Amino acid sequence: MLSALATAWTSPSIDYHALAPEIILGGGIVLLLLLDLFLPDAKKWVLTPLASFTVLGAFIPVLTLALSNQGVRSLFDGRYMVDDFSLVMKGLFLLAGYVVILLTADHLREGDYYQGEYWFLLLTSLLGMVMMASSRDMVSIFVSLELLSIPAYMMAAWRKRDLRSNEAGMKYYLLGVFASALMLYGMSLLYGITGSTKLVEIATYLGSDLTSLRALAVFFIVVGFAFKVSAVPFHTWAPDTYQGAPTPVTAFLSVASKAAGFVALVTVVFVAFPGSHDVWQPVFWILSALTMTVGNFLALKQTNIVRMLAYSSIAQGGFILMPLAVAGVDGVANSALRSVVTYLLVYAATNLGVFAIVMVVARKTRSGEISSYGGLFSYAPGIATLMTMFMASLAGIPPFGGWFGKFTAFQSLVSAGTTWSYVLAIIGGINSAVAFGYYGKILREMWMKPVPDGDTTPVTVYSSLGVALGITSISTLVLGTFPGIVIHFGDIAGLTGAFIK
Amino acid sequence: MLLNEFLMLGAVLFCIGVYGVIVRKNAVLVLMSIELILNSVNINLLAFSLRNNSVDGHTFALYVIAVAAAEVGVGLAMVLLMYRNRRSVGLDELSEMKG
Amino acid sequence: MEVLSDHNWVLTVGTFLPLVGVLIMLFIPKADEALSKAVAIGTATATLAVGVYTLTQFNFDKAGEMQFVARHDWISVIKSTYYIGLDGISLPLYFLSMVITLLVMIYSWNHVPSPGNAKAFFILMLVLQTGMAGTFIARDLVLFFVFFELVLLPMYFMIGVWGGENRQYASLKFFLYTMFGSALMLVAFLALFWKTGGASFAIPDLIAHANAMIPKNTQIWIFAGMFVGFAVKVPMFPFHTWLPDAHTQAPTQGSVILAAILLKLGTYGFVRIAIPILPLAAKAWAPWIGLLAVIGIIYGALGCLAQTDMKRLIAFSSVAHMGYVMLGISTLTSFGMNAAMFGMVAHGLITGMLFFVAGSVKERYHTLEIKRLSGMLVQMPKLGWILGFCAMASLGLPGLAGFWGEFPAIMSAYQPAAGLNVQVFRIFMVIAAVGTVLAAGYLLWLYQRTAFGEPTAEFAAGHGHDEDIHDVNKFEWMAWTPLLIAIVVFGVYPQLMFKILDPAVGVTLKAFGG
Amino acid sequence: MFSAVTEATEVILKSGWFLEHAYIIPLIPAIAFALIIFFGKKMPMKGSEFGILSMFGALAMSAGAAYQWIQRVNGAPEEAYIKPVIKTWTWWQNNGFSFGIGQHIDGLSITILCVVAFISSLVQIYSTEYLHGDRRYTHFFASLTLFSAGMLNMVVAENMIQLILGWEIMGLCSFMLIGHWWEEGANSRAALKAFFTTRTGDIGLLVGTSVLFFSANDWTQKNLGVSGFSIRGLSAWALSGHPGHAAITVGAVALFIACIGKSGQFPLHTWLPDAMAGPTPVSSLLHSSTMVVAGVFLVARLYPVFFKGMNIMGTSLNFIVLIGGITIVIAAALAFVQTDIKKVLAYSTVSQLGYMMMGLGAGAWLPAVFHIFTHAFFKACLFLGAGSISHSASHHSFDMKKDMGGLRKFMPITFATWILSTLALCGVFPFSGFFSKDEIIDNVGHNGYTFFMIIGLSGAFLTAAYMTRATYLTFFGEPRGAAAGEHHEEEHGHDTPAAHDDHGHDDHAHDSHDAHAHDSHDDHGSHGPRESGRIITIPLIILATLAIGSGFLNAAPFGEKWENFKKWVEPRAEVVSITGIPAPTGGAGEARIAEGTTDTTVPAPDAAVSSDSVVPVDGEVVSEEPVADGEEPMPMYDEKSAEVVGAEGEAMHESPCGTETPEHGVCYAPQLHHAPFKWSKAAMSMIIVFAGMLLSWLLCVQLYDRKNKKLVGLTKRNKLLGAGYLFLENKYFLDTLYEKIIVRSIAHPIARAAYWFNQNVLDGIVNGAGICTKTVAGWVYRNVDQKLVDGAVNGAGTTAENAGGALQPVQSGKVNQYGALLFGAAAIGALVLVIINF
Repeated sequence: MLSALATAWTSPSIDYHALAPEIILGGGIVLLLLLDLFLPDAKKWVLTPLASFTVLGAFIPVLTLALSNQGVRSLFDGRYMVDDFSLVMKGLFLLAGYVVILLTADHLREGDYYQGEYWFLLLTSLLGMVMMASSRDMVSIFVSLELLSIPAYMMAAWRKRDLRSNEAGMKYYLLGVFASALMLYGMSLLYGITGSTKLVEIATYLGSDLTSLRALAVFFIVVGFAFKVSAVPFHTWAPDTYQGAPTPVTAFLSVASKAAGFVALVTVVFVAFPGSHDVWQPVFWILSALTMTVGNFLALKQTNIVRMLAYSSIAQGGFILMPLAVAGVDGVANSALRSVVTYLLVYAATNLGVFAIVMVVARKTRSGEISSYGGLFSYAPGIATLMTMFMASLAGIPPFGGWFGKFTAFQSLVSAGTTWSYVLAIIGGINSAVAFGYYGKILREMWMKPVPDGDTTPVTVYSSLGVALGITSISTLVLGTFPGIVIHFGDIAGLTGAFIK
Repeated sequence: MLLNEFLMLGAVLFCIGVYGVIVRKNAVLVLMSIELILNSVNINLLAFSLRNNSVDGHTFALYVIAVAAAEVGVGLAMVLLMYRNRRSVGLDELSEMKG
Repeated sequence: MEVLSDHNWVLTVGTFLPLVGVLIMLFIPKADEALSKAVAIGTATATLAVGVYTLTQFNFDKAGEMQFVARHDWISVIKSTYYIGLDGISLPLYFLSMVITLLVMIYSWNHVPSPGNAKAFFILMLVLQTGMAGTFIARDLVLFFVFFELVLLPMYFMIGVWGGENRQYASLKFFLYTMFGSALMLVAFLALFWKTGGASFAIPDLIAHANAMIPKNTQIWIFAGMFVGFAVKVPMFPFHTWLPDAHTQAPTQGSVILAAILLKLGTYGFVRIAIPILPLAAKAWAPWIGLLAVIGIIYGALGCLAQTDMKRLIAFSSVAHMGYVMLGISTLTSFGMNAAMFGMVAHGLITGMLFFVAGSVKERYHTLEIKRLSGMLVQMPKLGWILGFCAMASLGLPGLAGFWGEFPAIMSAYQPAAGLNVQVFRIFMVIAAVGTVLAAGYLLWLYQRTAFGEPTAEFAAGHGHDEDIHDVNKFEWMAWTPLLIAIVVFGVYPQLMFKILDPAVGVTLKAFGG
Repeated sequence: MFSAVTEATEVILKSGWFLEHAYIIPLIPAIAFALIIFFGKKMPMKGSEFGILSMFGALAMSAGAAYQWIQRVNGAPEEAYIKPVIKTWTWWQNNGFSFGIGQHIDGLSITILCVVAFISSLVQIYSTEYLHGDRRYTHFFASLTLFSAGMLNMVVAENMIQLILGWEIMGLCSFMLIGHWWEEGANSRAALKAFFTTRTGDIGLLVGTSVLFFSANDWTQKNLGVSGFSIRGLSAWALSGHPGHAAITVGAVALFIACIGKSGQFPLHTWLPDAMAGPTPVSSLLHSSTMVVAGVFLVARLYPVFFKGMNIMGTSLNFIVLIGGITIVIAAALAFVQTDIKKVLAYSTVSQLGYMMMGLGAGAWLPAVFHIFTHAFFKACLFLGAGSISHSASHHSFDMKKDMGGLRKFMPITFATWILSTLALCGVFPFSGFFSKDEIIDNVGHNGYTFFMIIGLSGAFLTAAYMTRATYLTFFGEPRGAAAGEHHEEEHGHDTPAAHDDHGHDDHAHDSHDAHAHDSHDDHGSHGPRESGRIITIPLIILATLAIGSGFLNAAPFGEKWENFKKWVEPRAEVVSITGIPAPTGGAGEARIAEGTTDTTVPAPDAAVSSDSVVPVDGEVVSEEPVADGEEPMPMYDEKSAEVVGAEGEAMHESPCGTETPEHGVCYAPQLHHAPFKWSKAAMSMIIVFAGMLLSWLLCVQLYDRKNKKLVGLTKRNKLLGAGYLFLENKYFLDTLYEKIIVRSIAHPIARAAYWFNQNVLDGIVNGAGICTKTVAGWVYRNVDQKLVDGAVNGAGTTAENAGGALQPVQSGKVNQYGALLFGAAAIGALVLVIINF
């Protein structure tokens, strides 16, 4: 029987242009490994530029693909799509990756890091994400998910001698694997029900009638990704991991890997489960409400900046989830998708900027406590102003990017016009105000408090960090003042195969 | 064919695995429990694949096995790292960061 | 979109010019305070010049229509446009914001509150200016929202960094209150947007369609959302508790701007957005707004009487005065609305002035404890008389600006718009009239105890305060004279403002047949 | 013979520059005020010259206007309605209507204009001497001038808003002038009290104006083309029969409350005596002759409104006459127990104002207004006399018992003038008071208010009595205290407030660097009493002369041709035809109104155009010309007005005005009746007056001169009298009521309570959520307190934070628990779904 199927098999024709980003990344990864093996330590610095050029190199085909007017490229009989959505997300991943590289460059130079391996893992994880953006099949989704996760586990535990780093890695690893195991179980059930791993087929088979088994399968899969996006109550790993992991890695996790999680979530929900919105709408409603509320409340209590940012990013995840809670309502799906993409772009820019500043400040104060930001404005006004900008953006205060992300989220939420959507909107509104409680805490430290240790030597910003700050701050500002640009991406990000009602 | 029995087996394995993950304090044991879950997944996949008479299940299972191997590799590495730093593999000790 | 004037650039320039100044200032070394002050004041002056030009170009006979209208794509996907315009309602406030900013800056030339850092201080004021001016010209809800929120951070820092002992609490309180309000406001805006078919955020379009397309109950809910947003800003009882703290803690400049302009954002929101777009809801809400307004009047006055701190007293008086404004608005008649608009400007001038004086008193005596102050007229006659003048203006003495906001507002309550409960509003009218007596009470009481009599022992001549206690200096004169003149001019010839307000208000209230 | 209607078209009333430009009168002092404020200090005479010149200017113009008005009246046929000279410019607009500011000049305003301008001039001259060397000399003149501006503006006011403007400015000035020597707590308190009391009354002004405006505006706009603020409009409307009973009554009552406050009527009279804390010129100008009659003026000005609203002459009792009556008696009684000469005069003023009110309330419009006129002169004279005494004789004390007595020898002029004015005040024939006050009493009786006539008579008795007492104490008997030349500093410390305060100012003159002040005060002290300087005595003489002469302007006893005041001032109750009545809904009529009256009702857009367009005098024609196009007058009006011609003083005039609704026109004044003068009545009142004087004189002699044992200290011995004395001494305990009870309760407990409510309850609501959570778990306390102290978050923030604290345990750091949570949540969710979809 299998042999019969085997004979029917013919090798697929491969669109190399479409795969170019992945291929370039892969090539870069291999090159890195080899060089790392053969280069003398004195020359290891070459690896950093190599890594960054790989990422930028991979970005080029993304552009060319975006510009090529040959619409959607479908590979492997539709299990791997290169459409606008995936391109936008790939661009996001690659840029985020590039910024993370910028953040790390100096960090590596100082800490006892194994550059080669580090870059290798980072790029691998990126590769996983880039693939995730295009995967339209449970198997490829699963594989790319693991491909982006497993390196992340190791990066989280990168500081070998540091107990916290170990702990971070261990927790992330165990829970991550556990979650993906649950998800796999769900997938297996789903495969059993539908007899296919291809999302589009699953959608057609599932239709809109639900049995408890189907609901179970759908739910387990959603849980798996909910873990990735650290939605409450599947968030528990995030704070500990973020706090323990090296700051650049945290930045990477909190932006790129969270984004990847959302990409997968959106893909699965929109492509595979459009009919079963009776299952996932309430789930997302509860998840998003819980996530932003709990995230905010816990963030209010934090004294460690990175941990606070961890909770903040959890809360932000809640906002991103909001529109999904109504995505099943007629005519909302489109704006929901748009708002998710928009929010992710804005959030990525802002959050990376925040981490860049955290690193800058931490290098001077050698402390991760919020109190160490005391009087920052008095001796580093520039940094303080940028931080203020990022905080305002996270809090959603015009004219910095964040407000627009929230705005779109609210907009698509309210467009549903159901009671539940209004309730969620109001919860979101209140939360966005509460959030200022902790963002404001940092502002207060920087502007209104005295310098704790009285050391007011100006802060030095390394070139690469400066570039990172430049990119992030400018994009944050532009996104806030001329959101037209970003929402443009969000708008063209048509998700092929997505069953948009 | 014995689809239901296979599924039962899968379910049982799954539960055992989950139970292990939740109660075991020893990192290695937790790893093994997770392996159990993955294997329950594999059993499901294969069973369904036979029932659906398509190779997808098999392929999927193969991927799962491969990935599981990679995961275990990383996992054990971390456990070693942890053992080297703490001279123990008790998960309870991993609670420096909380709240 | 009809273009009444080909000077569409005027408003845009007038609004964003301050930001240009900010950009320049960013490159000025922090040490060179004089230069940054100069640049900032220069910018403000230039802005004001643009404002004056706008004034000259404004077609006063068509004050009811939008002028200098400009509409460009901004965020096409969410149907939001960069849509600005100026009419008789916006003009006074728009212009006032420019004037106040400049005056405050002049005042700050030698009054930069501790901990100094003039550069940052002036930059914040410029940013504020943009936010305030923008709010008054925005014709698009999203644009309005952006400007409305834009003023938050600068004011937050002004209070929080340059404020008094309790500044951090006050600033955060101010911020959170407003955030809550504006969050609900945003939801209301979006609901409005979708309920009108998701076609446009432009206020005129919404005015055209909303009332027809939205059933009354929905309107009431949407209005509720806006109400919270605006009422917090006004502030209306019981959302006012942030105001005394904010005012008391804020530096003089902050208080002035807060009182003169920021509070108006709320009332302006009612007049410009909430009421014309949702007439049915407005009618349903009017009695309650009126009730809260009169409560605010009496309540604020009582609050004043209980104060021991001069600045806090003035802050509470704002609650009372904005009560009159809201009472006028709640009548939904053009009579009351005109009064309210006039009252906004008058209150801006007068209370702004009062806060200036309070700041200078604080600077000289290092305290605002009413019972420690006495005989100000003996030591600083000019300052004392100015205080008296402002007190008189503030208690609504005819011939000074305050009267024209207060008296017609009270009158208007006698005959609210058709469909409102007349009896209720007449009761409101009487209560409000009683409020004027209380106002006279606390202001004169304040004046008698601070200005009259002999200086208290600790400040009497030769007790070490002599060098601090000097009469009005030249920067103060420069900053105050325009306000004082304006108070008199508008008081003596109110037609100056009513002439442009009245037609615009008439247009705004079309839905109410008047 | 002619109907009012046809006349209206034929009569071309005379007018003239002064009448046309009467609105300039208030402007003169207003400008002078500005000049004084800005340049006063630099001027040789410290700014007083501006004030005096401006008052002369105002006086001249008023005189001119008066002359031209008289021409206008004389030029018009007897029963023609004399149109006031009205002008208006757009002042403000609202709701599409534009409201004017301008002038409304008729007999009444002319009268008051003259009085105010005249007295102000005299008082200002007087003050140059009286306040010589005062540390705030310039301020004083500034305020005085501003006051005149306010008062004159109120008098010429064309509409209520303009009137309110003047009204409040006067209040402000009275505040500043009473508190002129504010270094003394007592003065500033008195100032505050005055302003606050009048302001309380002003609630009525606000409410009343609003009520009347909204009730009248439509009618006036339609029929007269003027706003509902306009005095002319309101008068016509009140008599048109259109106003609903409730509206006009409420409006009238509300307005009258304001008058009570301003004119110191019972029960709001208490501020007036305290107001004597101000310098004496102020007392004589503001608080006796001019400002305090503002209330009376308002009633007289809007008489139709009160006439209808209070149903004057309709019933035997109404609010106004009642208040007036009460005021007469209680104030007079109070005057007996005063030792401060100024307070005696103050209470006498209150009581005289009571007469005016009572007169108005009883339909005796003309006598009341005439009393305003005469009273101004002799009362001002009395006050200035008192001032002269304190200035030159009693070393700045006003205490009759301590520092005066036997002064007639030292200051003959002051004495003479004082006596003359006193006789006038008591209403002795042929002094001016007789012709006004007696007329009031007479007419009150004639109009059927017999009871109040009796009150009036007893008032006259009391007046005579207390004035005699004051005169005796001041000028007769032995010199005492300062009058005897003793220079006792210490006693001034605890003097009556006025003396106290004057002395306060004296002290300041001392430490002020003005050497002149220093000397001047000392030599008063050192050489005993002597006559004041010319600058003080001349005004006294002038006023005294008027106290005698002014009465003859309207000397009823000598027959019709002496009643000039009546002829010139009293508005004639004639029906004036206008369009739109009785059918105001005609397009044509409206159109005419519209085009004819662009001056007063402009549609908003044209406001600019018409804002400076002046109403032509015969803009009136607008309202009357329609007669030209037909609309035959009802013949019956002919006879009616025919009777008017033949009507002697007591003729029962049958014009419909005030009695019934005019059908083909409007009335601007109600029809009033005049009591025929009878010597018998006059004689009776004379007897009463003399009786009062005699009795009082004897008492005084017994008490103060002979020190008669039986009488001295009678009040101490006799319980009843003692109680009465105490009662009077404490001014009926009204102040206690106001200050101790009402004010205290508002200012202190209630305000505190409200503030407490604010701080704890409302603020609490914000923090409340947090607080309730706090009580739940003890451990939260620390956090909340810390955070609150730290100010990290408040209210909702606090709650949120506590919730966060509550959640923290979940984040235990234990991997297994995380796993459990993860799977637990998943399992629960799965379970729910399974059950739902089963």
